Amino acid sequence: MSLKTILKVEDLTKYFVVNRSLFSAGEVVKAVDGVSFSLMQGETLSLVGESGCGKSTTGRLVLRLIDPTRGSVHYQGQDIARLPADKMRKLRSQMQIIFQDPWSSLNPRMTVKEIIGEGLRRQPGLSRAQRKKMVLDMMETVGLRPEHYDRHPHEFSGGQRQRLGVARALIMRPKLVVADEPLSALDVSVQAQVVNLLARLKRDLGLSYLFISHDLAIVEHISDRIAVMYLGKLMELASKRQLFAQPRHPYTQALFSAAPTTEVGREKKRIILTGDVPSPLNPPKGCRFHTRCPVAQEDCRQLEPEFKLLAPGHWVACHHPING
Amino acid sequence: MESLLSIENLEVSFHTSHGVAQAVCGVSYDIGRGEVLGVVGESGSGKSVTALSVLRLVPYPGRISAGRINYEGRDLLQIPEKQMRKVRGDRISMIFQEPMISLNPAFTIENQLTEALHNHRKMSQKEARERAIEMLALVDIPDPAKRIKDYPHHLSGGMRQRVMIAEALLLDPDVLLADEPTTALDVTVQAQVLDLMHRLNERIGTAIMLITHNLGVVAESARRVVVMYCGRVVEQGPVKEIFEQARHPYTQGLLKSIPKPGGRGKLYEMDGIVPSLFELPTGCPFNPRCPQRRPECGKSAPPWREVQPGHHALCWLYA
Amino acid sequence: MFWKKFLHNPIGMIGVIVIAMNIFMAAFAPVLATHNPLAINVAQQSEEPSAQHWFGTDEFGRDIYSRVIYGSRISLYISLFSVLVATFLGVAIGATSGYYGGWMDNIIMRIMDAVMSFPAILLAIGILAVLGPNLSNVVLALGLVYTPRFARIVRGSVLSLKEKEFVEASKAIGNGDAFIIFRHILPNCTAPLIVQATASLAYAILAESMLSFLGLGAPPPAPSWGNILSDARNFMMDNAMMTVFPGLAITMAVLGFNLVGDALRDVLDPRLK
Amino acid sequence: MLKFVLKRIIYLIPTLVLVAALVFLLIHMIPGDPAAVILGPDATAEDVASVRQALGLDRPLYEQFVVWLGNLAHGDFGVSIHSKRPVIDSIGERFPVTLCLTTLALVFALVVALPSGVLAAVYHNTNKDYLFMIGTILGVSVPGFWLGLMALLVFSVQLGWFPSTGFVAMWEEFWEGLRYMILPAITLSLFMAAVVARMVRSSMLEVLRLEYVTHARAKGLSEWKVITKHALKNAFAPTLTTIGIQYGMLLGGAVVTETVFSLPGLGKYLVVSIYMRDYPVVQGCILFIALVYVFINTIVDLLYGYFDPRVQYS
Repeated sequence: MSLKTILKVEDLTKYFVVNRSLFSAGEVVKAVDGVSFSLMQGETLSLVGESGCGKSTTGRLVLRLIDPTRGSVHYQGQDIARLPADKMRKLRSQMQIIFQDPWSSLNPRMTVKEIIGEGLRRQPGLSRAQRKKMVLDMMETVGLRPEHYDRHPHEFSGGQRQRLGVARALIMRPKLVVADEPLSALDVSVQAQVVNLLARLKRDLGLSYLFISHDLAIVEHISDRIAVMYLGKLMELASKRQLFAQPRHPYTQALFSAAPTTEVGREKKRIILTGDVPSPLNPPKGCRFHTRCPVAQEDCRQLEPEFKLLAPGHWVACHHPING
Repeated sequence: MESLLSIENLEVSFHTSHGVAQAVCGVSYDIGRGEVLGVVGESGSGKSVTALSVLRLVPYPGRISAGRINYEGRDLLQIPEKQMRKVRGDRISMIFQEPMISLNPAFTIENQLTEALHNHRKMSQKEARERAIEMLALVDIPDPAKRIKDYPHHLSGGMRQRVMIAEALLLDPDVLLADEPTTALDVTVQAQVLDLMHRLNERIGTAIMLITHNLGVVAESARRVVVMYCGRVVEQGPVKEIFEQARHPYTQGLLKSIPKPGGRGKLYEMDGIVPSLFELPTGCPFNPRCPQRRPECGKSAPPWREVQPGHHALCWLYA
Repeated sequence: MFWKKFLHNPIGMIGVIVIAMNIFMAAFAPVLATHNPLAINVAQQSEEPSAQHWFGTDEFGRDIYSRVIYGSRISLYISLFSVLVATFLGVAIGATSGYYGGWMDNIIMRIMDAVMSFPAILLAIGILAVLGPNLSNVVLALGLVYTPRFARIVRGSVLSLKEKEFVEASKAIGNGDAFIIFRHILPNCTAPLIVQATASLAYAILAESMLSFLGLGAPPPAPSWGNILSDARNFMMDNAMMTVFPGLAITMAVLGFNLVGDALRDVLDPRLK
Repeated sequence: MLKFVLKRIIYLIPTLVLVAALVFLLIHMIPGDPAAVILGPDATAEDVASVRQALGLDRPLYEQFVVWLGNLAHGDFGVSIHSKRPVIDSIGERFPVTLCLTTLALVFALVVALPSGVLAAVYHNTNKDYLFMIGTILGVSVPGFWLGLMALLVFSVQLGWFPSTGFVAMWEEFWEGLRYMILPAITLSLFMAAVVARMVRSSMLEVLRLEYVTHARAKGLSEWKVITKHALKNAFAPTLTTIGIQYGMLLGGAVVTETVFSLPGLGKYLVVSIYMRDYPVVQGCILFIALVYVFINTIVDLLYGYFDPRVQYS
């Protein structure tokens, strides 16, 4: 793995205004609030967290499908958060996205050839025959058969549709792929097929993944490094090995302990958090996790912890990291 | 263990404009008093339809075409509707996957909880309210006397699932059918709810039929496991044996295809996809995907055999 | 897929036949009519139906059968063109408003709400009272009155479609707004649009007959169904049969579109079946 | 709840201003000089000039609008050219007739539509349901005013059950007045009854397949209780919106129905005023009916909050 940074995200922030009307200024949802990380070439960085933590929004900000409120996204040294629209459009082919829902992510009125070939439309100097060959090649790469070429999305199963989504993204020859929960809508017996496909394509095409998921077993399998998010903020970021061997943030620890495993009978120390995830409309003051944290102290309620380096490559945002 | 509820040769079919879908095909299993039974399967395996059949609530156009459901010496499929209503919510209750949509948005929590009580017991509104508050406290809802006045949309997903559990257990039922009770919840909330269900199982002694597609949830919660595929029970046995020495190739494949802690590299891939219920393969429904397929698998239905004491599989390998 | 389903829907097929009959009637009116619909015949005033005058005659001795046949032309013309006007304006307004959002969307939708704050027929009456009754004004009035319904539907679909992941994917590929609107968004709005258009055709036929009954539609002596009924009302005591046939004609014309509309809804939006 | 009500009422203001603006602009769409149109071809130049001044037509448009809006706020709808009486007085005399007509029609429509829609949903995909669908599709296809003419012919002229001429107000002699209203109200109500019944059926069907209905059954509730309590309240919310919209159809349809049955209501007054080019009256009637409609829909929105408590907080 080369150590070239392909993506560097700094202080990335997105506030949404909701319920705005003629008579009220609305309320602010702090979906993503000052997130910083970087992604190396050929690396898989996973973003994990529970619903509403802002991981999907982060993925869309990275691709600038939505504009950030604050912060920068440096893609190969260039800040795309502030790039003019026309220049951004030229860059788009290099960064692609794979979506969660294999139903709403494909236009039901288009055929396979149109869906996969849509991105080639903007590439100059391609003949019809060349384009067709590229589409067929890509179909083969993701495991679709040539006879699927003229079919509509509704003729496919969830797993095949997800392959279609992968083909649509990869025909652009991207360097960076954001995979937004690409497995969570699939049956267990089909998930493995897509996991293997993503892993093989990464190896063959030299991709870098930002892999967004809530399924810790799959994250552990696929990632190089893992970032844990909670209510719009990063709680912990470390290599997979470090994180699973020794989580330092109480939230990471609770999250990992809560995930059920298929090992029967192993007595495991489960940390049951109290309460639900607070609303990002009104996140707690101080450390955002303090309302549910089993080791929270007075300073946690007042002061927001900094996201700092605890050990080489191991970042944590906590006043009282575990066994430090 | 004493059998409390037993399902025998249940068949449920859905008659649609596309044809007839055999959603449940000869399913038999039972649940013991106070037991936690895990029922696992992917979408279309018939696990939810089986649970709905127990309460005779299979939605249109589904029909229970054969089978028996034995409970307290009666066949629930034969008793009059009026008596069936006395069973529902009182002796056997059910909770559903989506806590967001399984509570009626138009009524308060109090209304919905006390309604269940009034329906089965003669009691004053005050008594019913007190019982409801007591139950809400039991499922760890903070400040239950106040929360009871809320509408469902005031509560978070985890809270609503607790309300559902509270309601289901109001009348100390013998069996709780829990259909994917944690699937819509976040991992940390799922852990809370599962933990709660365990405590209640131990405390009240209600047997729980835990229906889920999540193998991890079953491994950590159930004592016995039923594995379903395409409307059939393909394997059944003690949880430890199922997860450590699965006998049916489907169960084996399913377990191999989920990532293991510390594992890396290629995951085991099962061939193909879950077939449509309208076009099930002949013989064993798993045979086109089965790595150990034999000639007889595509021809006739496999036998149900005991492979170890208390551990059965539906497969030609053990004929 | 769609056609197969639609052709297997008996209700829809009955509707299609009824509409086809109506169109046939309008197209071949000169052949089907037995008399000149405007020809006055003082000798045969207010006659009962007979072999010569199948539906009888009115107070001017005009042949009601021929007038009813010709009436289908006016009814079809007005309903078709007013719905076209409404669809065109509605799609343009709804798509821009929904896709771009913001203050412009706010203002446009407020105006649409205001237009919908009038009972439809009343606003049409108002517009015609001002502009004066003639065919193109009726088209304009009904078109304007029905525009907000289309705008709302298109805007609603656009709002939900633009959140769809396939739109994001197209954006991620680098496609521009115009391409996304025409390739991804509008094609997926067609189902609700078609259903609304069919329903509006039925409404428009009813509205046209009401307007001309009030004397605000095609000016007399044009043989519109509403005009025939308006004449009939004044001579009801003499010739009751005069009222029966134009009403049946309106009912059939409306019924055709309503049946097709129902069938389309079943096929395109199975949720409501 | 109070906050919700207040919010709805504040929301009303821009709608009312826009509605007024539309009516104002409408009248100013008259091709040519409104004063000349009003007076007809025989008017002298001085007459035209004096009418122009009387109507304020010589001032800039926005100024006219502000003045007119100010007058409206004081209940001044202008003066009839024909009778020289304040428009609002004439409206006041005639509106009760229209209100009686539409209210009766509303009652008829709901009495028919609500139970039949619920039953059709309960008997979904049976012959009863098919019969219901045929009936309602006829209901939305038959022109109500034609049915009115036919009813007049059969029941008043031929059978003599109901009066065919004259008018007695219901608030003067209730039972006699009712005889004048029954045919118009029933024929007016049919369209609405059909639309609302179909809406009830489809929202019931939608609700009946939701998980909380299954949940209600799983509690052991009787089917009657499941339908009347759990399904109906939720299904009624979207129906309510339809009822509000359809009340507009009643108000619009009343214009034609009143003409057919010669009822001295607002609709007939409007039509007659159009024939006489009495534009202040036309303007006043249209505006007044629109205001009634907006008012009804605001009430509907408020009721919606009762049937679906979620909207109160969104």
